[in-house]
Amino acid sequence: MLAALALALLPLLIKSDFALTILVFSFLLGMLAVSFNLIFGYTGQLSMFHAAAFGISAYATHLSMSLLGTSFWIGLVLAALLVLFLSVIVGTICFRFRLKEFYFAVVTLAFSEMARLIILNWNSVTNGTLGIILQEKPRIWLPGQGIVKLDGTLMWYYVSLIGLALTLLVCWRLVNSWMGRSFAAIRLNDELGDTLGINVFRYKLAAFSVGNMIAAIAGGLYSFFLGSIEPGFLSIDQSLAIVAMVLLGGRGAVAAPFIGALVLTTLPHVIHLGAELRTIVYGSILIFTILVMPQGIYGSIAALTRRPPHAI
Amino acid sequence: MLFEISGLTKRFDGLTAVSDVSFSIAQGDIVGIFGPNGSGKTTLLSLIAGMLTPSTGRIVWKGKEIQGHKPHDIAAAGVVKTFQNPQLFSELTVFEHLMIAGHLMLKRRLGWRRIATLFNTDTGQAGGDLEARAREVLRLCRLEGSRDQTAGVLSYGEEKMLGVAMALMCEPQLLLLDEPASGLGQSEIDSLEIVLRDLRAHGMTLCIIDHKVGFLGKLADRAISLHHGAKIAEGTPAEVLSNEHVIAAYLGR
Amino acid sequence: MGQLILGQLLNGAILGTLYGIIALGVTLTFGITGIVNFALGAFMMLGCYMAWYFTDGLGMHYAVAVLCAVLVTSFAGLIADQTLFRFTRNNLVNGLLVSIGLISVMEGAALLIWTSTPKNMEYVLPGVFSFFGLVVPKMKAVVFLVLLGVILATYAALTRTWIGRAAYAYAQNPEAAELMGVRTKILQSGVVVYSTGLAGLGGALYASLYSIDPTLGAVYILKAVEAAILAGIGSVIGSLFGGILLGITEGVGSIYLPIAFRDAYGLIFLIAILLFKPAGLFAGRK
Amino acid sequence: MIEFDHVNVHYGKNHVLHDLTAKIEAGEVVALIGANAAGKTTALRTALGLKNLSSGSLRFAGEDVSSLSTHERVERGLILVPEGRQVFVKFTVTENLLMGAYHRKDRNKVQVELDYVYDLFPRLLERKSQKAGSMSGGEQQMLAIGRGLMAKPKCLLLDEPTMGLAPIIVQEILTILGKLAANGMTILLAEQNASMALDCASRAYVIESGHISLEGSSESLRESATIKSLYLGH
Repeated sequence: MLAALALALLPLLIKSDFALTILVFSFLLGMLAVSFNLIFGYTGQLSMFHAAAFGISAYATHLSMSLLGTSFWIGLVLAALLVLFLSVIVGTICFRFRLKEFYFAVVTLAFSEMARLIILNWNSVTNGTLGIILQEKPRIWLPGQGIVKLDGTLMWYYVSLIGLALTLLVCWRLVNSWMGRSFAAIRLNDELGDTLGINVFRYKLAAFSVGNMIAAIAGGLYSFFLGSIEPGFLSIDQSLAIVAMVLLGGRGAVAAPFIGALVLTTLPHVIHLGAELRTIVYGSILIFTILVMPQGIYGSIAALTRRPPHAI
Repeated sequence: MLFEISGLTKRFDGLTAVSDVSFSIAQGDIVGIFGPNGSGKTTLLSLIAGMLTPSTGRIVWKGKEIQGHKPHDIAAAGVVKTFQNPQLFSELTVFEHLMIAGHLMLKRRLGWRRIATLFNTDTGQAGGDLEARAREVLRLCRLEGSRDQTAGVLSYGEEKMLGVAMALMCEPQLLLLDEPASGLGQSEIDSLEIVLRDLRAHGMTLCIIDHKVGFLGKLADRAISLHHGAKIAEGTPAEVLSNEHVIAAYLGR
Repeated sequence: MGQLILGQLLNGAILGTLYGIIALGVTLTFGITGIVNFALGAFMMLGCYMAWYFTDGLGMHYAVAVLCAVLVTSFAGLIADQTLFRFTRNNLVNGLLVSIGLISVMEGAALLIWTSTPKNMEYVLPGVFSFFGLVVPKMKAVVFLVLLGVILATYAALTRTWIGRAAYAYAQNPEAAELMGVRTKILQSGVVVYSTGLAGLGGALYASLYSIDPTLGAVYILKAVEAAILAGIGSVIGSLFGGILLGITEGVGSIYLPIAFRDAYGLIFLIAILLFKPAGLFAGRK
Repeated sequence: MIEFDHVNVHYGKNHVLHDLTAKIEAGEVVALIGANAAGKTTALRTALGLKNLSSGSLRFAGEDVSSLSTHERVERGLILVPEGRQVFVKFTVTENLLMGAYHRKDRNKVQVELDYVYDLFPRLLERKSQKAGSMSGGEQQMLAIGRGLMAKPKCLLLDEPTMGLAPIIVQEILTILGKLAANGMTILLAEQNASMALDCASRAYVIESGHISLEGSSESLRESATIKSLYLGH
């Protein structure tokens, strides 16, 4: 709560547009990481479809606006529904056939690679490798000012902060409910969960779909803040970046992956490294986290303060 | 008849683990199934609980055939099984185990309305019932003292008892216990016996398998003995124990 | 048209043995250590650059350079095993993520050292064989035969030698193998190193055929995993056939369908296999 | 030959073996009798180093082997025929038997032992090229014992060799164990079936919940009330 208030007031202190921009990216990628953790950390499914959900939604939002003439927000909702639809298809296929661990990762990866190949090669619609420059700005209603263009870092700051806050709220509610208990049961021992009457298929699909839909919303917002879309949104590297954020931040608390998103988004801007060195540093962080600090930053701090990292 | 199986057979390639077994269980009975290791007892329970699909034969629960149904559907119908080697959620506390196992309670109380509780911090009466039930089960299973301990620090006896406790949270009408006493010390067996008698007093129907005769002999109303997957004797425990086939199966003569 | 198809069949088969040699490493590592080493693609890339460096930079004879490249790659594999993979045995998710982290490190380092400009090697073995109107570059034929030979030799070693039998026994039942006196730690490290060596060999040979760049491993490891799953993980001969089948499908497929989708065939295969025949096409064979 | 000295073993926080002390002399057949989950398998696994002991020590042929790895113990002639057979299902009978000799320095000269095992178990000879996975439980058990013998054991540990087998097969296996004993093999036999184990062994230990509750000669134990209550609950 205190942290939320601090974040809400932060722009009063930080006037730097550069710093705010980094924070906006962190919030949006934080949404991505937090929602991924719902699938990976809480339900135990290593999905490689998350970047696909993010990227597909970015394209779909834009296409809805340019082809159907909808507003940004309607487009975003349509994109999220499209992702929901795809998640149900992909999830049903994977979970009905009881694909687990590596096989689940590989098949979701195959689906997201196919999505990427389609986007990459459907030049007439997606402009292929070059991607699309997004000129329009979403409009929002502000009290006292009526409907205005969502423009300027400060406005984006609050929009993305609200997005992250809502994501945290949704995930927190889910995780601390009977449904979250079912997620935990699936992650820790799905056979036992099954004999206790938990419909493993249904809750795996629920976690997968909800997580992907949040990623979809993050994708739409991210692309319009960035001002462009490109097929790299769906790449394996993007999937891995999400995994890295979650591992670094920690899997044990709803908000922990945001720490990872913040660190990994800020780091390249604070320490100036060439692209090559940055890749090396990312890889090293991933390895280091898994081998030395498997609980992530949050888990390590929680262990120091002796709070149990997993309260379901 | 509450529960009835007929002609149940399970073949794994080359091996018939359960062979043409038929019996029935009446409401409120404690039925003991015993036989030496490898006699097909655990396979039989797994078939009933839906973890395996029978090759042939029928399993009838309250007039409906349930063979081949999914384990969670069978649990939801009121037939719940425990594991011989305790299966637990290693990182969680005893109480959290019970809350997970309370899933079916919420489902029965709220149906699809439980979705609404996701958006509303108050789970209402059902949530209260769930916690009350968990406390009652803790008391019944003598686990109150370990309520907030994680599963990893429990003794073997407590682990097994937690398995029973989780099954009880599912509000079973037929409880299937897979060797509940194996690996327990005498004092643990005694308290298990008290718990099981308590359950019977509450009207629960129990089906217990064990490879030892002693503990089950005193508890069961009826006994069935399996050997090489086939039923070799049925009757009161005393009858079954004096059956020459049973003695031969145990003593290996 | 017939010639075109035959040509693509041949090309596909050659590419397929390259997929196959990496797939063999994937299969062996998974069978013995329980992890999928995605970094094998990066080791292949290392093998490429080493072969290029030893011939182009140090002026060694190509055959010697290949041998040295394999040694260097295996040594790198040993270091990776002792510092990283040793700690992730039988932990599939952690092993996967560590190997992915290793890819970033190796690719980044390769970009720093050799830049993203593709390197080309002088034609090591120029000239072509031609028969029945088909033209096959000599080098391609050599690469094909060497890789085929190595895969078959590995298969023979696994079935005929004591150490091979021990490895296969361990894959079936680790604890029983330990009870036979198999030195499990050495076996596990040995297999990780051997599979990186195979990847290095694939890379070193690849370098003589195509131009090389630091990111080439990503494509090959994906194809190799596809081939390994296609065959059924654990099947040694299957990884060869899986690789060749995938290579041929891509080759022939690109005649009829847009070339842009050639990477999708493997993915479609993969999904279909995992859903309908999860044990793979060659299940039950070694 | 083998000596457990105040051995304690834990699985996590579970204390599964309490101060286990037992000794088997060379040439003896000793039974370890106990119910399911009493600690028999853990004791045997600990002997082979598949499970670490938390305290106490283990001596084999006069040497402290507590800190040796499994393959080092196997090389010294301590051989376990594990619970549930654990044969290599995709190997043929012969390949399985050869794996038994894996650790031996003279492993390329095993024809003598191979003949010996095939002589003991003619059924295995009939099926020597068959995959072990396609054989019956009894045949797999024979194969597992045969595989153990291929190792030229100094001491053979058998974990429930008759579990789940038909009486006629049990008889066959008992006969073989009798032959081995007559040839002077040191055997530790873990069994639930007390009566059978006592027929085989000259001495026995009874293990309950990780404690040795009783020990003595087979004759004296056969009359003991503990044994009876353990099995028939009288």
